[in-house]
Amino acid sequence: MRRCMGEESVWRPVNPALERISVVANERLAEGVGLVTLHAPRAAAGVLPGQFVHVRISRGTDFILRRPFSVHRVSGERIEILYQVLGVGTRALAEKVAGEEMDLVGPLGSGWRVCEGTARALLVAGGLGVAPLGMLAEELAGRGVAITVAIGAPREERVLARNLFERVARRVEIATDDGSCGLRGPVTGVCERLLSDGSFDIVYTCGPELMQRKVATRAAAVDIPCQVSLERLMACGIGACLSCVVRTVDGMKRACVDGPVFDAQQVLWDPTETPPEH
Amino acid sequence: MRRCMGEESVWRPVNPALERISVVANERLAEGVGLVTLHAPRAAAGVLPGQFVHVRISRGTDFILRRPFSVHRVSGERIEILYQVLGVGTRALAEKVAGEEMDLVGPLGSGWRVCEGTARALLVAGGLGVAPLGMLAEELAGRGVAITVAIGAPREERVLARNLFERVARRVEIATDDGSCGLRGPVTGVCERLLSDGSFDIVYTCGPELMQRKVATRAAAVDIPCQVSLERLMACGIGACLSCVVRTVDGMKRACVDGPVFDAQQVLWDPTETPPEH
Amino acid sequence: MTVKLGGLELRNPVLTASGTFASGREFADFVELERLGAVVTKGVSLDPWDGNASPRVAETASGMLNSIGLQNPGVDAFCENDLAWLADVDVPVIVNVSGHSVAGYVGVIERLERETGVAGYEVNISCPNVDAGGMAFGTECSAAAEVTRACRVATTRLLVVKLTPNVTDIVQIARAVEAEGADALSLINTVLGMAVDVETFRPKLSRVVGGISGPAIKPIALRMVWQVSNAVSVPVIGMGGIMSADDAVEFMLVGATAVAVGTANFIDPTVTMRIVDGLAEFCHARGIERVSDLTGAMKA
Amino acid sequence: MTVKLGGLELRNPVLTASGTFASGREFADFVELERLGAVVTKGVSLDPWDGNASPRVAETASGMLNSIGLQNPGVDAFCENDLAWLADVDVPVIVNVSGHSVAGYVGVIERLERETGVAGYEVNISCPNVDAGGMAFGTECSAAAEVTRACRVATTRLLVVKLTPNVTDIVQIARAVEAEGADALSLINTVLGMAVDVETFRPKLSRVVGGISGPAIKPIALRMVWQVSNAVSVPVIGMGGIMSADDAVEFMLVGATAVAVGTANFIDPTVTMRIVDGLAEFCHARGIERVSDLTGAMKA
Ligand SMILES: Cc1cc2nc3c(=O)[nH]c(=O)nc-3n(C[C@H](O)[C@H](O)[C@H](O)COP(=O)(O)OP(=O)(O)OC[C@H]3O[C@@H](n4cnc5c(N)ncnc54)[C@H](O)[C@@H]3O)c2cc1C
Ligand SMILES: Cc1cc2nc3c(=O)[nH]c(=O)nc-3n(C[C@H](O)[C@H](O)[C@H](O)COP(=O)(O)OP(=O)(O)OC[C@H]3O[C@@H](n4cnc5c(N)ncnc54)[C@H](O)[C@@H]3O)c2cc1C
Ligand SMILES: Cc1cc2nc3c(=O)[nH]c(=O)nc-3n(C[C@H](O)[C@H](O)[C@H](O)COP(=O)(O)O)c2cc1C
Ligand SMILES: Cc1cc2nc3c(=O)[nH]c(=O)nc-3n(C[C@H](O)[C@H](O)[C@H](O)COP(=O)(O)O)c2cc1C
Ligand code: FES
Ligand code: FES
Repeated sequence: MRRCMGEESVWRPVNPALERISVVANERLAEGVGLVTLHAPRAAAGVLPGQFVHVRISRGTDFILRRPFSVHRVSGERIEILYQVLGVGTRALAEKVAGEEMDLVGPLGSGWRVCEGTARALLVAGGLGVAPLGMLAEELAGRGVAITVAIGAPREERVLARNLFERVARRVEIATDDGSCGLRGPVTGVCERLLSDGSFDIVYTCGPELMQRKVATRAAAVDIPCQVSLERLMACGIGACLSCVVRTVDGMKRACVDGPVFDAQQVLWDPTETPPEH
Repeated sequence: MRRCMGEESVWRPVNPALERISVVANERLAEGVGLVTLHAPRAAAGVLPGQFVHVRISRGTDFILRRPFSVHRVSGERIEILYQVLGVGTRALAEKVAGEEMDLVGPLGSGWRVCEGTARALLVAGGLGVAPLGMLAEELAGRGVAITVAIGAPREERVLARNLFERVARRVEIATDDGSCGLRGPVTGVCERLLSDGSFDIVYTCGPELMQRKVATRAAAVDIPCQVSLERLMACGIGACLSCVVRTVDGMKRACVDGPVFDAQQVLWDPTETPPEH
Repeated sequence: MTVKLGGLELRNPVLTASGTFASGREFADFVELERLGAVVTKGVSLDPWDGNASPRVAETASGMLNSIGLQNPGVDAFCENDLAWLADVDVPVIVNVSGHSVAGYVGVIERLERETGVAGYEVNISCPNVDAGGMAFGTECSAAAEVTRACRVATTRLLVVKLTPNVTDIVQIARAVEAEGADALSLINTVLGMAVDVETFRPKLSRVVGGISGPAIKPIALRMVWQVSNAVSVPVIGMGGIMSADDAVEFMLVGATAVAVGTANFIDPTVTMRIVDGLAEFCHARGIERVSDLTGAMKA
Repeated sequence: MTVKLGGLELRNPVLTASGTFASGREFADFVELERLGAVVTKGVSLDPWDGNASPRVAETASGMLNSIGLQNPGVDAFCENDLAWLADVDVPVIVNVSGHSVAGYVGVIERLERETGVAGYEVNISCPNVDAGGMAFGTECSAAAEVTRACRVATTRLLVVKLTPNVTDIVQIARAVEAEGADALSLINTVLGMAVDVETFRPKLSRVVGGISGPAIKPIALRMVWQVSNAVSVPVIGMGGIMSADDAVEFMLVGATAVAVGTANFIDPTVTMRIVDGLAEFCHARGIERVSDLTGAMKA
């Protein structure tokens, strides 16, 4: 393994706070997928790529916990969240209209680490995994890093944030399960080819855990550092409840404060998941 | 006691149903008091004066029970509800905007009984007690009954539905606690004077229970039948849960199906309340 | 959609929870009673009971408290009014039985044995005020066993015993009741709770404490149905906070043979019909042939 | 706003509930720790515990389930990291103590007796897996008494014992614990529950059952605080679903001397400050001079 392990990231996080926010716009992108733009000046000013915000969607007691969402993009005093409707919380989020108020706790978590000298980065996203990679791509491009992006999705309609990536990346490759856009097949295949073709300083990946694990395995095989972003059920989001633990070579870590971004080699993948074929 | 006891009312109720409704308008009338207009064609077509609807204000589980509200007025396919903000449910109701959907169970309850031959009626309302009397006044006026109305309120701002009553009643008397409108003092004083001055076939009253009890006592003293409308905490609203019981000379009755309107003499008033001075 | 409770075959596993559905008449405008698995009636005692003073209900987060106190007109009036009305409805009737003493329970059953149109009994051994040393019958194995034994002698009809969740170990009680010949177990009854009005400093219920029902108690109910159905071989009727077909499925997955819907009837009087339809759809969408295949199908 | 817990005078009655506030450090961005009545730390055991497999939490109606399993780095690491950090904060620290055995509890206390900066202990006798015959210490009077006795011998500092609600009669346990010299009682710990995912047929917690916390359990907690505070003479720390100052008032009215805020910290990390301020306002608006006048002030 070469660069950027254990080294300091070029970015420094700010302290989190409780912030009142309001909905600026809430747009349906595809069946069950939306993009909500929030007026959240404090978070917008301080959030780093890969960090998340913990949003209180409902003020009632019908569901009481906050919901964690990566910040997909920042523009001015606004943050954008790309979300998938899964259950009661995201359904309620999808129903929010402009003007409605909520609050968030954030910015939270470690975010992606970028080291001095990074010149070529590969971003691999599966499904909603594009969410935390959007801001990363923009920030990396701003620093002059050459970016290649591989996006996987079930079908064309679900290829998200394509415009954003095409704007800032040198190359965008797409894979869909049904072949309706780009290559047919899993994005891990594309990733493998890119890794063997090109040379990268770092791989950043987010998506289903099994996919991330496969990407990490491929990166390790060609000796390139890889950062993954892990999702866990989170109650507090600030390190207090221990609901979000991740087994690592350094012991139990909390996804909300020690992650969600981890160096792939640190992670002891869940033994109950099927291991990736090599 | 003379007329209209035990006799059949001129009105016949329809069966209740679960009905989807939507908010047409929601207007603030005074501090903590509002009037919401609902599109509820089935209830509007069938509801009788004094009946109520059981509204599911929230679909979440933050508060789960329906809230009972008298139908204040009907116009076309719409019903109007006059409400006072007291707790979580009425606060949520006050926040509803045009277009929002809810559902109701209704029309429910017995409603005011009006007998053939009723010519002169006295309506006595305390505070929000005007709510179930609005529709009654309009319907009685439509039948050519001469109506006198006495309204009590804490202060002028809280004298509700005055226009409605002035439109249909022969005479409207007002009493406020602070004298900012009409007479200073309780509406029961006005009621007593009206009962001794004029002659009525029936007294209909709604308001705080102690006030209704006093009105009933005054009516009994001059031997005029009196109907009261009692409020109870209601879970089901349809007679199944026994949460809304009222002690009567005929045993335990359910306010939701046997009432909310009762002949005053039937009611065994709550012994823990201070009895009215005579 | 059929399920078996002891010797009784039910059209489907959706029952009404006692005390939340009266005897069905009040729901006739909202529910096709014939489409229910069974109607479980409100609690009936030998003599009329007045119930408790008002207020008898209070709302809590995702639930409600009640202290109705088993108000009922007594078993004779019940036969005259409720059973007579139900005679014209093609649905199994399970009568919920209350008592202040063992003799009280047995007396109700003996009176009802003279009536047709009763498919079985649900013996409520979780009323808070009975004469067994101030303790409810349902919180002590020996008392629970005694009531069950006496009721079992009194009838060959379906005998369901309804358990209280307010115990350290519901499995012990369940086993004791099963050993005395109960054909099925119902659980859970309400959870003891209270609430206070911070404006008036008064308890929200006139009797101070009452029983919590509704979605708030669902996780407790599921846990107990799971524990009990793993420990006994008689069928379990699961209840506590069921609001939807998904909730009913949850109860069946942890081991319930049938479910009962309580507080939800107050919120949506048509809810039992939605659950009957929803269960069928749930199974259909997943290729599950018999709804009874859901019972105990949780992958632990 | 001061209240007394045994020999300890607290600035105000608002504490943090163990396991929901870590040792306070994670809340430093949101809370002025010095404005709390006390910090009650997460549970600490003699040796490091790994806790349970994921998923460890699930949401339920007005509440949540957790099966964290008392993951902690052991008492030595706790002293080095947490206590050292807390040494600079002017707030009483009550350490929540876990154990698999009586010796385990005592061992933690003995180790902590060597440290300054510990105002007292909250002994958690309601962890579901201990070696007392598979039963939690908190569900049997004799076991509860035994742990209390041993801990009492080990310290003269404030000794609080934390009770479980999963019992038939919490008053018995409370009395047994009081008799062995506990200075105060904390209640309630979480209520045992479970939840199932109807899509996957799997339990939502990897350990199947877990503890329910949050507003859903408030009526249960209030009832138990009321029962216990009427039966013992030591002060009671009330908890279970407190989300607001009004909720805290409710607990004090039924008899709590102090309150602890748990799950609400996850929903609003600043909630304890809102409650401290809200309690003061509540009393001020009603001309109540001392917040302690609220304790037991319910008009029954
Ligand atoms: C750090 C972090 C960042 C995230 N960023 C995004 C994002 O940018 N966009 C997005 O759409 N989603 C994101 N998620 C996932 C998102 O938080 C969950 O989808 C959401 O909380 C589900 O809430 P719900 O009420 O709709 O679903 P629920 O009804 O709570 O659950 C529905 C299903 O989703 C699963 N689920 C619930 N919460 C999570 C969770 N935190 N992580 C994984 N699975 C979960 C449940 O196990 C269940 O199977 C992120 C999660 C984490 C931890
Ligand atoms: C048949 C009937 C007709 C009614 N008509 C009207 C109406 O037209 N307009 C109107 O504003 N209100 C009416 N009410 C009262 C109304 O239902 C309650 O004010 C409302 O349910 C309170 O809900 P909440 O969530 O705001 O208050 P909660 O938070 O539930 O309670 C706040 C306070 O109000 C009291 N309260 C709650 N429900 C009732 C109730 N059903 N009856 C009396 N007190 C209650 C509580 O005890 C508490 O003190 C009627 C009640 C009944 C029974
Ligand atoms: C208002 C009310 C009255 C009840 N009456 C009885 C009763 O008479 N007999 C009985 O066994 N259970 C009674 N119960 C308990 C219910 O049958 C059921 O066990 C409990 O409410 C849990 O189910 P739920 O959450 O679906 O309501 C009553 C419950 C409520 C809410
Ligand atoms: C995530 C979590 C972890 C907990 N850990 C502990 C613990 O370590 N020791 C303990 O005594 N109680 C623990 N509890 C119980 C709480 O301290 C409290 O008694 C309970 O959650 C009820 O309060 P609440 O509803 O305000 O959360 C924990 C609760 C939660 C939700
Ligand atoms: S979500 Fe609470 S520790 Fe991570
Ligand atoms: S509200 Fe249920 S019987 Fe009246």
